[in-house]
Amino acid sequence: MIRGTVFIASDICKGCELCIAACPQHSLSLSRQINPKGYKYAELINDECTGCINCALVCPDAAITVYRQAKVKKAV
Amino acid sequence: MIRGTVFIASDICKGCELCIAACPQHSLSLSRQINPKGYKYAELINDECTGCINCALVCPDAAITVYRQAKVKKAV
Amino acid sequence: MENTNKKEVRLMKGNEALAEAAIRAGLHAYFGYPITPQSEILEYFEEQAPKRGFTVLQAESEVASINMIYGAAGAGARVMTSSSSPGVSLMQEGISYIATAELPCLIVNITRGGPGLGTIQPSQGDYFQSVKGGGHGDYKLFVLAPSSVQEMADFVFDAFRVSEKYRIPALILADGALGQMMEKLTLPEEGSLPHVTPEWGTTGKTKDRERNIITSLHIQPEKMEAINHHLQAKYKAIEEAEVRYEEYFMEDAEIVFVAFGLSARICQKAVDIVREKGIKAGLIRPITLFPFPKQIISETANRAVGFMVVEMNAGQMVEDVQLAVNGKCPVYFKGRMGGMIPTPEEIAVALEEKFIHHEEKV
Amino acid sequence: MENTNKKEVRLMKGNEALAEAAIRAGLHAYFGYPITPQSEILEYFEEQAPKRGFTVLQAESEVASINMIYGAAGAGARVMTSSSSPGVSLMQEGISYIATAELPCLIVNITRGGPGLGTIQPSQGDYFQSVKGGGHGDYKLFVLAPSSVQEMADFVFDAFRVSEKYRIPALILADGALGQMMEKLTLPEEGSLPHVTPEWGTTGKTKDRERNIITSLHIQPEKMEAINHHLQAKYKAIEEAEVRYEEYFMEDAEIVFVAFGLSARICQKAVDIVREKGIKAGLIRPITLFPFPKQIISETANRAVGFMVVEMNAGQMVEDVQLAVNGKCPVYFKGRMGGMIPTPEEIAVALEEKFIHHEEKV
Amino acid sequence: MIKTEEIIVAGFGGQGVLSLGQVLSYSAIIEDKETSWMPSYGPEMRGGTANCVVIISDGRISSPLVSRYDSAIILNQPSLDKFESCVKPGGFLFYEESTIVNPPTREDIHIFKIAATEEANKLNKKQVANMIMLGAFLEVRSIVKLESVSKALLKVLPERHHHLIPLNEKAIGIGKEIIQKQYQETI
Amino acid sequence: MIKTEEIIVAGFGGQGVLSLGQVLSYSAIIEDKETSWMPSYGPEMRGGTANCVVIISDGRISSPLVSRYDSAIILNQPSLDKFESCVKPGGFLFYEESTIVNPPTREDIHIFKIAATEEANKLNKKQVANMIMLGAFLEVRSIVKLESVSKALLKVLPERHHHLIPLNEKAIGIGKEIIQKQYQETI
Amino acid sequence: MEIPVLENLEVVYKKPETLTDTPFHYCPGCGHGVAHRVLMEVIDELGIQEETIGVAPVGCSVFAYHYMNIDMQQAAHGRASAAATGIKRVLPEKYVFSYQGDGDLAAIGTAETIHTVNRGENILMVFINNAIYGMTGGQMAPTSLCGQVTSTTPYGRDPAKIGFPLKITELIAQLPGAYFVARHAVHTPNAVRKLKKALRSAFEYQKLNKGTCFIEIVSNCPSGWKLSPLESQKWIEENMFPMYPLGDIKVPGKNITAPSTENN
Amino acid sequence: MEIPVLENLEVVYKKPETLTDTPFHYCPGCGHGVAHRVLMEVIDELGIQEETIGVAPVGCSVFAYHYMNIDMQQAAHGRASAAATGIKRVLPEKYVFSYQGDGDLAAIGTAETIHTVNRGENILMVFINNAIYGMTGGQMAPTSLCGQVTSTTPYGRDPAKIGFPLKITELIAQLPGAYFVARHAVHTPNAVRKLKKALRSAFEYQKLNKGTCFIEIVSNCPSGWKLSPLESQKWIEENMFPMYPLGDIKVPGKNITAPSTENN
Ligand SMILES: Cc1ncc(C[n+]2csc(CCOP(=O)(O)OP(=O)(O)O)c2C)c(N)n1
Ligand SMILES: Cc1ncc(C[n+]2csc(CCOP(=O)(O)OP(=O)(O)O)c2C)c(N)n1
Ligand code: SF4
Ligand code: SF4
Ligand code: SF4
Ligand code: SF4
Ligand code: SF4
Ligand code: SF4
Ligand SMILES: [Mg+2]
Ligand SMILES: [Mg+2]
Repeated sequence: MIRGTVFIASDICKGCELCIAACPQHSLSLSRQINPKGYKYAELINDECTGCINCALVCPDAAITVYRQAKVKKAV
Repeated sequence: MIRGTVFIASDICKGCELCIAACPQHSLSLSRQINPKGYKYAELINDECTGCINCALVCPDAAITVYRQAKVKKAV
Repeated sequence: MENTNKKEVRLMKGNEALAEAAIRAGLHAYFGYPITPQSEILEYFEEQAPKRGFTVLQAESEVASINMIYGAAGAGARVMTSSSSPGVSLMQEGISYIATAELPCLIVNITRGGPGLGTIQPSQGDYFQSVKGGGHGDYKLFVLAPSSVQEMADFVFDAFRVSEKYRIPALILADGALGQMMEKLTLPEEGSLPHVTPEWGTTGKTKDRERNIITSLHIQPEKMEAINHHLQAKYKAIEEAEVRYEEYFMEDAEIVFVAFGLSARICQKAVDIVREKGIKAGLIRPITLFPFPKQIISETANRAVGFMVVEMNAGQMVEDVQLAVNGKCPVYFKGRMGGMIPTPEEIAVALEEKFIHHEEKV
Repeated sequence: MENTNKKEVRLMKGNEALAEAAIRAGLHAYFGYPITPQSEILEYFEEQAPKRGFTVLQAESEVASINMIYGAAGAGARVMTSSSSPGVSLMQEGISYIATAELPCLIVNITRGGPGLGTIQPSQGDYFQSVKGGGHGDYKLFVLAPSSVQEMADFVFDAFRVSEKYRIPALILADGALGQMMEKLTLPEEGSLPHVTPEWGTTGKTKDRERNIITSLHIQPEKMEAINHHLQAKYKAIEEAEVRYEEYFMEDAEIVFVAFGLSARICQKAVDIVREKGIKAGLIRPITLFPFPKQIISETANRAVGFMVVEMNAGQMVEDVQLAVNGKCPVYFKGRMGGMIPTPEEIAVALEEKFIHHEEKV
Repeated sequence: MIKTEEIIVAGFGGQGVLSLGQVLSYSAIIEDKETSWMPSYGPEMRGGTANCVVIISDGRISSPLVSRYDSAIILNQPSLDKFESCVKPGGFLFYEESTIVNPPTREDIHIFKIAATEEANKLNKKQVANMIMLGAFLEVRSIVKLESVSKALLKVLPERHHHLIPLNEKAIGIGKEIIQKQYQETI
Repeated sequence: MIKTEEIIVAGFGGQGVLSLGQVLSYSAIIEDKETSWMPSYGPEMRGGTANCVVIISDGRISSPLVSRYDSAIILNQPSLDKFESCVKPGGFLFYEESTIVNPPTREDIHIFKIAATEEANKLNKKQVANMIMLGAFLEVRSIVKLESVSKALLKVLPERHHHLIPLNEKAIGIGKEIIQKQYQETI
Repeated sequence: MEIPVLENLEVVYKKPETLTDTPFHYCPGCGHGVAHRVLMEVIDELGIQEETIGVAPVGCSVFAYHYMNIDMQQAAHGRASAAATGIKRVLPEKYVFSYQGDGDLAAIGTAETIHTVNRGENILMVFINNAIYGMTGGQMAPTSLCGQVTSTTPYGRDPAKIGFPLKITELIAQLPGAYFVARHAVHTPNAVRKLKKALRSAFEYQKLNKGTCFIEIVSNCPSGWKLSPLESQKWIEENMFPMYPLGDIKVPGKNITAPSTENN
Repeated sequence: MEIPVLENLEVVYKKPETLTDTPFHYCPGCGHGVAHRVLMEVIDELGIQEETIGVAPVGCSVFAYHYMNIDMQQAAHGRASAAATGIKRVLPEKYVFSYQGDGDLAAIGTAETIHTVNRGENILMVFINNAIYGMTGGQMAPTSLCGQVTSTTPYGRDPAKIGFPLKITELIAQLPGAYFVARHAVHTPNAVRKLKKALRSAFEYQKLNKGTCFIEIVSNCPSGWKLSPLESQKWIEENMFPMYPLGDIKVPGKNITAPSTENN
């Protein structure tokens, strides 16, 4: 399985939950805490992320960066 | 044949000739003289008019009144 | 807030008070387009219309609204529109038409900070547009400047009354603060402003009269000049009969504030402040911007030390004050722009600077 | 008349002279909508564009034209539009935006008799709209009033020069007679007005600079007030540096006509007429309406017996004259409206009535 | 004193009254005079009345619109009705004969009747009636030289009509002759 | 002298700051006082800051907008940052505890910390946090009577929410209690 | 002219009562005159002179109110349908129509046109398409044909620069608010007869409160086209009709505009 | 939040360079943000930041220029396409796009919209249809659905009073000037992918000078609709899509608008 992860800018996030709904891995959830703008923000909650970028595509605040594990190159 | 005739208000007529073109009986023509507005005007030139009202329908200046011979009623 | 009891004291937004008053004044139809800070007017009407039996239509633009008003007013109905600065700019052609066709109606401008798209904060930057004529040609509107929520309601009645009496479009010019703020008010009584369908309205040409025509076109300049003379005569009559203003501490005032709308309220406080320091200040508040209270200002100029005009703009009404004062004493100006509201304190300071410390004349 | 030789004396309509001058001034684009009495401007451009290499587009309305101008001027091009009174009223929102976004451009108003649809005859009824601001908020245009076909051409260059120097929209205000009449003129030389694409234009954000933004929106009132202060400072600079006027028989004049545009020419003749009767009359002709030649009028007021303002309207510039005179001597007004042009004789009579037979002051 | 001639040319649209005026104005320019040409149209869309006021002067022209004229060149009845009274006493009125039912009646001005349409029809080009009127006018009021008029025609007529210049010049000549003949007759 | 209280109520949109102000204003009307309520919104579309200035006075109110306040009722950090300095010396500042990370620091004003959100959550109705703040404020600044506030609630709340009035009144009571407790503690 | 001596003559055609005696100011052969007359004939025949309010545009027909003996308003350029909306909304029982040219209705007034129809205002909109701005001296209109020479397209309308002729009638017919949409002409007696029938239907439909009736009249502008009236009629047939074919475009009952995208 | 420790991580998605770091002022969950971002992604990928000029409307996206790191203009309400026309006509080699809401583009700006497309201006028009006036506080837009409650239709939009939702996209697709017309959405990852492809094509087409590209984005306005962002997505699917189905409406090569009346 492809492994990935996301970075969510918690100060930018407005807690709309759209990423949460879009994540096929159910890897996202809202924080308990609020950010300086008064919003709960999205957080990664498990290791199932595949780096599919779905969450980032629907994020209205461009708050998500997605990383994927590079295919390890065979040593020459 | 139905007999008809027309009255053309020569002071109103602008000599556009549209009635002339519309008359199936070729009964209309432009005058030689001009009216106070400086236009030659349409005139009835023969007795062939059937009172078909074509000329009146296309006259842009509502200058034409059309008459038709009433069917003579039988004396009772 | 759907209770329409008479004489009840209410807390209402200026915009809503104005709309409610218009319904009580027997409005037949409202046409308008949303814009901050006055969208509540349209919204209030939309909410009330089915219950109160008048017509309201959200137009596709301000250009459409003002021309719908033209049509409806021309048909003899009591009608109004409202907008805010940029939207009112779009109405200028239509307003010029309405003024020339002599159609009574009410236009409300709840102004915001300009120019351009500007801000949505309150401003008085549309004075010139309202009284000099933002549209083309020589025409006037009957312009009322309320300065409280109570007046936002009351002046609707005055506006319709004068508008219909003289066949002149009326304009209520109020800054966004007056539209947005809530104050207590007693609503005017419903139905106290009778309306008769005017005999000139295009309601269908009955056999007993000639056809009615609403137009502002008179291709013969002689005719158009006659129309203009007629309009000017009417404006003169209005200048003679319909001027309104308010005075505050004017009995012994030496230094005179002139301000309208919200600025006038702030100046009132400034008068209090400087009076405490022993400065004999007073306030003349023009209520009608056209007709402008020239005479009282001119007369006051005979005895005053000077004037201080306060506006939430770069200096517009100050010209009308100067015209009335006509050099008899100095006229200074203090303004804030772009949606900023002056404080009584800064006005008091400005006055002292000019009249006590004598800084240069604007 | 397609010959574009330099320095050749030609007989041209004012509208065509203006259009030809604009091409010679290096116009990049024209956007406009037909309206009498100025449609020849658009028509001339359409005819010349393919041969002379500039852009011309017939817009779907005046609202569209002024906003096309906004876009094109914002992109750094030298652009213009033209219309007549009702069409210019429709542009008021756009003009307020352009003024606030500080876009140089030229707007031409070949006025007709208003208000409303009015007539197509010449008038000066749009003075207030032009100089006080028909749109919302505090803004100014650089307003030039030509009074001959020669000036219809020449002033295009001045308009672009000042407009680009200060980033202020320029307006040429001329009545329909100036647009329609033919006079002899010498056309300005092609290419004598260099144009540099401004660094603020939205031409594409290159790597070496920040992005350029054209806007008139500043939602924070503090910011919007700062914008306003900046605009006002600019207007003041223009008032100091760009005032233009013309004098006629002013050396010893006791009675002073003030008139602009066509009216000024008629007043010139009136000066001749009354001078023959021994009346020491003269004429001050404001060429720039904003900035208004206050100072010369104010100074003249120190020694003059009085002023007589002549306009083809109900009295608009007269207010600016009164403001400049500030009570130092009487200011009278003589106007014709709705497309009527006064004759030199009637003006002479009016002057005698006021100053020789002393009838009441307006 | 500055010499100024204020002329009104009036008739139906399409009779060439505006271009008659333009030829006059351009001729003045060629002679380095000051000139203005101001058109005016009736409320009709087309075919209604049209006129232009032409001023030719040695000095600066103040108002391009005047209400009294030194000369009037009239090509139809409504224009005659409107402008006859506007000719200055001692002034000149030229009218096209065939279009006028009620001729002018003033006695304090010089009146000339020209059969321009008729003569133009003889030339098979009724459009040049206006030039016949111009010729007649210039014969009486020689405010510009004929050679200037020829040069002016080059400017006023679009290039594609330049082949018609000789015909126009001929028409002007006819107009002049009509007047000459009238003078001779009155002698 | 005329007694006037100038109050700012500020927080995020949605926290009920505007209706808190309206209840205050309406209460004043019920007591026949003069009042004005002036809202202001931040540039954000929603969820941004919002505030209202409420003035209650025995006399005519001149400017409905002032820049110094007798009291401030603050429901979020940005508003605290903005308005702390605007409280008049000797004035009163009430702030909602859970939303404030950096508490106020001024020493020349009276400061009250209220755990309104927490208490509202206990009522299972976080929307009434604003009424808890109101209760706290009124306990300190009793410019209007509680019974007026109850009547005001009837006016301000739309009819469909009238069943919530007891809850709102309860919340006001809780706010008052919080202050009473703080006083007791400080005693 | 004398009436030839015929016995038992009865009038079979005379100008409608509801047309005033003021002669039209239109150019010789201009279709506006016919359109005016037919409109008034219909009002006469329906007997609704007292109940009808018309709105004149800015365009050659700006003076329509001089000729139509009914209550009328003259609206700002492009805004006739907005003014008509204002009238109809306060006088819903009356018949209201607007009368506009192609510049008025399809250029500056496009927004008002689209939204009036989209609202389904219960009015009749009469649209005179003569492919030119007549009043201002023959400038290009949105409906001017490709290649058509006008005073603002001296080299012919170039669609690459200014787009193709705008078929606004087909466009508004798509709107659910449009109840009856048809294109007619006035160049032949038969065309006039058909137009009259359509106008009559339109007024009758107005009673039903079902939406906007919109009738385009393909007309001529001999002056703007620089053709004689007769030539202009030929030009209509040869050039206008291929672009603007006559006939019903939307008739009640047959709704061409489903609220889906079926037009794709 | 920390990035979980994974080896050999490479960025597979990050916000585009051409988006500034200024946080959006939009409400939580508002589609404007996605639309902005995708637009800038396309500009990044095509490498045309230096050659692109955008025009922001009046509406919630009035501040688009705060976020898009390109030269931009803010146009008057409804006039973005007129301003874009002005820009494109003087800078024909540059890429120009306008970005407008439904009030801006389909109410006050209707005339400019129709005529910009009819001229076939070589620009991209991006049209955000959220069936409401977001910025001014949730009033009815021309595209609001029947029965939709807004602050100016407190009893639901009543087509009998104010007409049916205006499908302006289908309308302008009829115009020959429209080269590429499509309707997309931003509510799911796949929708966003498709939108991005369409925007990319639109910019590519702009080089061909073939006419206007017009992309409607069906979006949401949680605040105006008084729904949570998630509810608003559901509302889009259940209520918006039946009226505004997604997909290509006009694609190059397949001209749906013949110069005849084939749409009847
Ligand atoms: C605001 C405004 N812009 C422009 C005009 C000038 N104008 C008058 S009529 C007209 C167009 C007329 O064309 P159309 O609507 O096709 O009517 P037609 O004359 O062809 O019947 C224009 C542009 C005006 N009067 N007002
Ligand atoms: C001339 C003018 N009229 C009205 C307004 C007020 N106004 C601002 S945005 C807007 C509508 C916004 O709706 P939309 O275009 O759908 O954009 P959204 O906010 O939904 O994205 C209105 C009416 C204005 N600024 N200018
Ligand atoms: S990248 Fe895909 S799997 Fe990972 S959090 Fe985002 S949506 Fe879920
Ligand atoms: S989509 Fe973006 S803004 Fe919304 S919750 Fe997820 S990260 Fe936050
Ligand atoms: S009525 Fe018929 S036949 Fe008689 S003149 Fe007219 S068209 Fe000819
Ligand atoms: S159609 Fe009418 S106007 Fe034309 S020539 Fe015949 S009668 Fe005269
Ligand atoms: S200009 Fe054209 S439309 Fe106007 S009246 Fe003349 S022919 Fe008719
Ligand atoms: S009001 Fe609506 S459109 Fe505007 S930002 Fe908020 S959610 Fe988006
Ligand atoms: Mg037309
Ligand atoms: Mg929207």
